Amino acid sequence: MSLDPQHIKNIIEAALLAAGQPLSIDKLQTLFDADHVPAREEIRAGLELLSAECAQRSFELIEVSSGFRLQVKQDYAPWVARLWEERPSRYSRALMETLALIAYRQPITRAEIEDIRGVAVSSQIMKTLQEREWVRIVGHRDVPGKPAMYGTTRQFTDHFNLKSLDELPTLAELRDLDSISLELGQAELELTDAEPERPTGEIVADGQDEGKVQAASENEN
Amino acid sequence: MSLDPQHIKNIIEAALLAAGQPLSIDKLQTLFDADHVPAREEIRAGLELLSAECAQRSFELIEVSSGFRLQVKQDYAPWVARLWEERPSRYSRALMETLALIAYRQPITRAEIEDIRGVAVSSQIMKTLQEREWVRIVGHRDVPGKPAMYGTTRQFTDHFNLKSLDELPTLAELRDLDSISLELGQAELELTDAEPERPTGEIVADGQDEGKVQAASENEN
Amino acid sequence: AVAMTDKQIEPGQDLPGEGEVAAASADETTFAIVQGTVLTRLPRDLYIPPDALEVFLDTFEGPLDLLLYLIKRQNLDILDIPIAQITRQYMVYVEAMKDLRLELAAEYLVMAAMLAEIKSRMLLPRHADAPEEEDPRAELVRRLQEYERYKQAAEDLNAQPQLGRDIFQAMAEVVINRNATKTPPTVSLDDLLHALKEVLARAEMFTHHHIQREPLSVREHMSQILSTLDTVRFTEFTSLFIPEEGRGGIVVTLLALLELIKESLVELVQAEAFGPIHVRVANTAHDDRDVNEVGATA
Repeated sequence: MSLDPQHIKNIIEAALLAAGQPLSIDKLQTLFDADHVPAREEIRAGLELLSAECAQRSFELIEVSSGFRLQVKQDYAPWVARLWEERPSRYSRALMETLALIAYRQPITRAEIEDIRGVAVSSQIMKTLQEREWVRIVGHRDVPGKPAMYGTTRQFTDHFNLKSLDELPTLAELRDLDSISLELGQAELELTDAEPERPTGEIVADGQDEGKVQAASENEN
Repeated sequence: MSLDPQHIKNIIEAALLAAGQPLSIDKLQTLFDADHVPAREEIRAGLELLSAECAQRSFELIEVSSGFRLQVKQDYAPWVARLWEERPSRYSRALMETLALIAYRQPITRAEIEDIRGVAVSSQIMKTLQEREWVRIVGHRDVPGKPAMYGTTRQFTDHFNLKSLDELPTLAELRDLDSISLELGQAELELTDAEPERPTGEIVADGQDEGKVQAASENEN
Repeated sequence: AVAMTDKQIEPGQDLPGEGEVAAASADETTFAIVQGTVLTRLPRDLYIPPDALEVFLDTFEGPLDLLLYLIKRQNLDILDIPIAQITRQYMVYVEAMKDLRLELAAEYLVMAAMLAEIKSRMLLPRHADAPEEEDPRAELVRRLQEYERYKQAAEDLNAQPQLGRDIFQAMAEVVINRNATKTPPTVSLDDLLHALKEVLARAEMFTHHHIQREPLSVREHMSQILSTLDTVRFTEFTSLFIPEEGRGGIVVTLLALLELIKESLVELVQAEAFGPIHVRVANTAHDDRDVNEVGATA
């Protein structure tokens, strides 16, 4: 007695879906009762039926070296891929501080950022910010070496739903931040203008725990 | 702009097949482009479409506690089960009774389980249940010793094909002790419901030899 | 001899329960069916391989389970247990376990004591004027019922379709380039402000360091200036400033000079108003140094 082709097809489908790996025709045959094992041709016919039925669906039957498997159609990969998307991670502190300084002190050179932050700014951070299209080079400072000055972009303000940079909260609005620290910050900047090459080494050596910070965070992103 | 329902359905199907685990509506929504996220109703419509399409096939859409999943219909289990040499593990009565008590009486402490079952519950059983992630500690009872209280997890309901604990088979009714007393019908005895329930406190007192009980625990799992 | 393996009595099967045993005979002396042989009341003359008995007894989940078995086997109503009869049967099992030196769970003995107590209370004459008196079996009945419902619940649960046993998760392969699927993190305005606050707070901290270090670089410049100066010839004030050091350097040089003057190490000379300023090492300083040197060599 031979089995209904529809039934064979369904058993094959069920097995392929449950196995989650390719199954050979031989293996598929072993699933049937010993006295009702379909011939290889019957299995093939079942596979063809299955393949035809998949036309309108999101998966298809694929033959690979170790047998047959059901696979999500490539057309749906973009959506399916989001299942495994890494949780949008957070940006490192280093990147956020760099971004904040560019937003509030633009145009600003990398050396100036480094001077305020007290540690070197990795090229990776500058690259990430530019790739994200939040930051771009807006000019070059007229000092030896002509360092690039960075500023924020339209995409940056869009991201924060701001019409313009004017809508950024003002520094004065920051709590816990007294004017002295601001002035000191500016004084720093002015000094750095003149001695752009100085900062990193020396300052890092100063802040005992900055070394750690640098090691830990500068490589992120 | 809203997406074609067929298209939504196919994306859902592809994702469920690719995920290999239940997906919630929320999760399904995250698969779509940020500016084309279907509403929950649209996702639901897609799920219904998908479910209808499965009618003639070997798999079905089912909702369990952590979301929706596609699974091989039970009708095909006899064939599919042959894929694996090993038969799925059977669980001992001791384990199943312990699990049933946790499912129906959660939150429940181990001592309370032992009290109802009349025997000690082995640590191995509690360990197995927790390793399978069917059971977890949900708190501690505010009595001396602060014993852990156990409850079931989503993995538990998922495993047993349940959408929620409400779908557990109903417990047999306890015939109430008043009626028992009446049925016992000793004419000369005017039985009343003096202390019909003899609540838990007393039962605990009953098992004076908790220690011994503990020692003679079962080794099954 | 009756051989018996785990297969015949498998935990989780309903073996010693309602099914076959009860069907085989409602006779209370039926003890078990081992490979089709009806064993009767643990008679001492009938040899039962201890292994078989052990397996059999092991299938009970405790005294409540054993009692339920005894009750069901005889189609007795759980609500109207003939205590004397059940107690007698129960004790047969307990004695058997003892005889076979099976590890007898303490719960079995506790139950034996409870049964004996109920039995004796049942024998006591009841007082019609003691309406508060409860049926001595009530507690046992309650516990049996309670256990039975969860025993049943466990069986029902086990009968539920189970993943990997009755139902199988449907899966399909998916081929995707996982690298291409990274979404960048989002940043809120708060994050940005927080970062700014942090960095400025730290900049302030560094500034303190600068202030502390300033005297050092002033000292350094003081040394430099002193080494440039001559005790005899005047050096032009402006030539002491090195433009390459930038504004910061100029400030430090100036501070160094002021400090040198304050300490009377150098002297400044200006011939006329707005004329060039000249600097030379102060004589006194020179003298002091000589004295010191003399003192040192003496």
